[in-house]
Amino acid sequence: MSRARASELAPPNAAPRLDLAGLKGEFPIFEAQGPRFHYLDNAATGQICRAAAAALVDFETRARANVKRGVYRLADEATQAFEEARARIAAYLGAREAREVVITSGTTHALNIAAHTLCARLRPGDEILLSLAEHHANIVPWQLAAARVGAVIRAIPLDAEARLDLDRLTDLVSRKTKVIAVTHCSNVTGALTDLGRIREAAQAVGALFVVDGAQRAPHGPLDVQAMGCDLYALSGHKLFGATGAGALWIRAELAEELPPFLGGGEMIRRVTIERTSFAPAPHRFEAGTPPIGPALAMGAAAAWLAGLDWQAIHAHELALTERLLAGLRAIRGVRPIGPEGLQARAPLVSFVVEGVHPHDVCQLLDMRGVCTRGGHHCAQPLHEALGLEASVRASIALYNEAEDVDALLEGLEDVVRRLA
Amino acid sequence: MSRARASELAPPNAAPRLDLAGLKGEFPIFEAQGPRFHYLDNAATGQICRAAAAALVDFETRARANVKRGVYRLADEATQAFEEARARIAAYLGAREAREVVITSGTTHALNIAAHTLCARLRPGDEILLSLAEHHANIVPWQLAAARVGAVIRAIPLDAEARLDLDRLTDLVSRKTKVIAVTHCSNVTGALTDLGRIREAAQAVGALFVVDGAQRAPHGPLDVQAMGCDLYALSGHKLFGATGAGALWIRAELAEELPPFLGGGEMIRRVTIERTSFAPAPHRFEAGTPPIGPALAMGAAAAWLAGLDWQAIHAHELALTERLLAGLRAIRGVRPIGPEGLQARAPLVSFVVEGVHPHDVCQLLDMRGVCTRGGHHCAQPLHEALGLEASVRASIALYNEAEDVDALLEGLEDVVRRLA
Amino acid sequence: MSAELYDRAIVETAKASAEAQRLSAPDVTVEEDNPLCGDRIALDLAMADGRIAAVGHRTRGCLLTRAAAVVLARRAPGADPAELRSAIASLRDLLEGRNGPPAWPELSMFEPVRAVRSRHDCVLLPFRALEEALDRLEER
Amino acid sequence: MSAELYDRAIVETAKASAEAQRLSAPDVTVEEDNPLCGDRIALDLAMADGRIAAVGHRTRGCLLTRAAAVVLARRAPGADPAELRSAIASLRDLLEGRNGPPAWPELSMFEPVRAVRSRHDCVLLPFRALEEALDRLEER
Ligand SMILES: Cc1ncc(COP(=O)(O)O)c(C=O)c1O
Ligand SMILES: Cc1ncc(COP(=O)(O)O)c(C=O)c1O
Repeated sequence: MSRARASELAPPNAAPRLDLAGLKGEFPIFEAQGPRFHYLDNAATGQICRAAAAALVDFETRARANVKRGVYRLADEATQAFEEARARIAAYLGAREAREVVITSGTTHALNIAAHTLCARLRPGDEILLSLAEHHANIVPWQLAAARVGAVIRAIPLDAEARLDLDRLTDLVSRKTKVIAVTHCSNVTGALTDLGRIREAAQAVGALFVVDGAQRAPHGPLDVQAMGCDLYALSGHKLFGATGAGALWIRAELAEELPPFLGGGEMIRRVTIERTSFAPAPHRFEAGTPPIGPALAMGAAAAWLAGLDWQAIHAHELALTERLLAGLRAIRGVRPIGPEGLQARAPLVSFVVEGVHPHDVCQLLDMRGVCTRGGHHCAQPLHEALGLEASVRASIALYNEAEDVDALLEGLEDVVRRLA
Repeated sequence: MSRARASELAPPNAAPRLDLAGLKGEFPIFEAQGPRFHYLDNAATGQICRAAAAALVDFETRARANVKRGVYRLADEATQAFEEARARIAAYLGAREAREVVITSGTTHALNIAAHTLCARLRPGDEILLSLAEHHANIVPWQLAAARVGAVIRAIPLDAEARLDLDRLTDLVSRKTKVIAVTHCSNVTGALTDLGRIREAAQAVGALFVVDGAQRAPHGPLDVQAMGCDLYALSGHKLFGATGAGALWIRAELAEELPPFLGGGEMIRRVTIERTSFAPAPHRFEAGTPPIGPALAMGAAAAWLAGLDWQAIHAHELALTERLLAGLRAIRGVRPIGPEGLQARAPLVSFVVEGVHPHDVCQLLDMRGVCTRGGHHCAQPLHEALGLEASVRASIALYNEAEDVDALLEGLEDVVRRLA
Repeated sequence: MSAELYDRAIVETAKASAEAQRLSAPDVTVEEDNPLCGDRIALDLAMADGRIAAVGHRTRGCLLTRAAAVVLARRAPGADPAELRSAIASLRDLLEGRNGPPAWPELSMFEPVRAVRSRHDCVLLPFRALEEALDRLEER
Repeated sequence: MSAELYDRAIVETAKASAEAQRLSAPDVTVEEDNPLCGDRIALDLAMADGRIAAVGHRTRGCLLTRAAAVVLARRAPGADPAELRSAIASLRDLLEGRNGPPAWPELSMFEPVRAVRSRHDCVLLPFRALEEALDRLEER
């Protein structure tokens, strides 16, 4: 039986003690959805934590005012809360200063800012280096921006485990390389990128280094300074905040030199019909009324997350991943893709079921309350590189339990029995 | 006394009966903030209505899943709810089809899409016609996009009442004019634009017609078809929804021809590192995870608003505006700007207090729980045209009462006494 | 509902899609994909005397898409464009829960899909291809 | 807090800004604006023997900005750059609620502003201009 085997692999003592029931109690959805709810689609969106929900509801229903300009008490408090949220995100990211954090509507918006503002400085023939493991959010904005300036996009290929093949960096990186933009964690394979090697390659040629942190951010506080990147993007809804907000960290020295992206209120210094001058960063990149409630939720989530025992959570997440991987391998016709082991991976596994379409797998799993995602996960180049059209993904968050994994595995056995 | 005079001007029978207490009860903030809370900053952000708050909280805390791709029940329901929100916005706008509505993060984002996608088709020397009454959100995106293609921006000047001087249209509109983008309602003067005349001018030369509806939308359902515009932008947070969402209506025939703006997930058909093809509208314009909760809130607000008695609300809002205008004129040193009367105006009045800085006015009004906004209101060209640097704005919504206006007027008398 | 969705009828019908053939000399060929999931059908029609003489297809997709393609390929031969258009409309009605029974009885197997909106497009994909093929024939 | 914010001291001090003059031969002139509200100061400094010999300014702004400019213009003459920098720091501390009394007693009138974060920049505007002026003098 797959379950038995998986639990042998994750002995109870491997992880520091984690109060899982308490942790799960911090996420209102589990009470609402009841016990037969096995949410394993965390890479698409995480569930909101109580701290974030409280910040959101409080602001939207009890204390709403627009930010940045009002002087009455409510507006002043809203502005302070918004700046506090910025500071909390900055702290979670290990940023030196709060003003390095731009509030966006999500990772996609953040990466569009990055692509647009960095490409504004490129010349025809300059190169942007991505990877085949990127989410479309870290491909399409670069294509659109590169096309405008005549820059060329290249991509780091994948190795046998579907990781970025960093041995190819020496061929791929040259003086022409002006930007390297890669994911910190693949949303399909869970592979974590060795950012240190890329930073070295970027620094050697003076390229700017952009990291898509959407999938890494929910797995513990970060240290952008140690990473040595120049921009870092993340989404609030994947970080157990609300939908509607995200952030882009831009190294302070760099931010001051970059042109704005969206135009509108709050990002200007002076506007005439002929000409506009722009406010300093981060405001320059925050046009219009920001997603205030969602930003406060993201800040509250980050602050709450920062106080957790990440050693224990990390062990817990990896134990579940091990259980999942072992269980998948034990089912005939099921094939996990991506890294084999637990080294340098987030708790996220995609797989194919021989002869069964991913959507049919997901639909049948849903019968058991198991929520997974089937499709290309907005990563068509990665799937193409693996010779696949689509896959099924199970992604784990801090609140998942062994029962969630087991429900998935039992469901898969049923799928194989019925359809394969 | 200003109050007495103002109430004479608004006889109790002028308006159809409106259950104001009931209406106010639909907005949770008033319970939270208590009686000494006179919120007159509705043009900056409206307060959330119960229907919107319920939709937001329900989704975020009890039923969250990402939209557009998942097949499990929760994801399917989220997608249905999101599409229902789109349909509700479409209905509020009088759009022919739900797919004409693009969900954005706000009016600013919507107008940036509009500017980018329309300017992609322009050639050097082509003209974009704005007006001096525009919010920066309807100026700066056009400047940025026009600069890329070498298009020229012109602006309709203001008449003596600070309305768009439409007699100048004949000089300003020519075969070179490819886009006319104007506000439906000035966020400084409350003046409503005569869209019919502009539509005629646009149609005569085949220009596309964009309307910034941010300030008009909160004052009752719309009919974009009758207006004859091609694109219409609005913000959910001003429409008594949540912060973080807005919408851009694009006429169906037009939407299919336009290039995308932001790149990312959900807006593509096929992505390779070399080349991407895009999904049909509205998805083409919706890159990444949308602000799902805020969009549901906006949809719920629109549906709730659509069921109200707008004849009664309109009369109520205008009676308050009349009371406000009369009261302001009765205070020495206070000068309202913009249209004199109630014709073609939204319930919004800006004014200056001779010799007193707007921020000082607002700060002193805050002592009495009166929330107003001081500054250029993101409309520097309008202020410049009026020879002002800044003004104080009081903006009324359906839930405001005579007491709110009176508290403002009493506070102003005090301001004048102390500082003028 | 997911349980019924994979009842024997759909599973068995879908399996038959493996044997589907393309036509060697079609009058019209349409390739249609589902932009949200990448599933794809190539549909061939051969005409004779204003009716469908033969249908060929290659379908890559989920069980629902494949079962729908198989039903279409079985039922279309012999029908004229008007009959086909009314079959398409009746399938749409079935998914939306409108009107009476579908034009072809086998389409009833898709009734459980009604509740799962995100899968409507799976069932409709072959029929969208058919619609496009009929449009092209008409344009000639 | 708003009430105290407009106590007599601030109002009276601000009024004096109307009489402010620009210098005819400054050693340095800085124009600084508050991007969020458009308020603006033009600040002139004349130096003698490493100390401020005279201060001129034209300030367009709210009462807080104008009162701050007046205090600065009264207190700066005779001070050396180090004293001025510590006055600026003490004003920042006062607004943040840190440390002891401010370097210049008059700065205490801005204590009620502490609670209204959005107005800190109003008080600081003339001092940011001063800081910039000192930076420029040093760069020479
Ligand atoms: C006329 C007008 N247009 C555009 C906007 C921008 O709206 P948002 O800040 O919600 O993007 C506003 C809001 O202040 C406005 O009043
Ligand atoms: C690696 C990665 N990058 C970017 C994104 C886009 O995030 P969002 O949809 O929140 O903008 C995602 C989310 O799916 C992701 O997994």
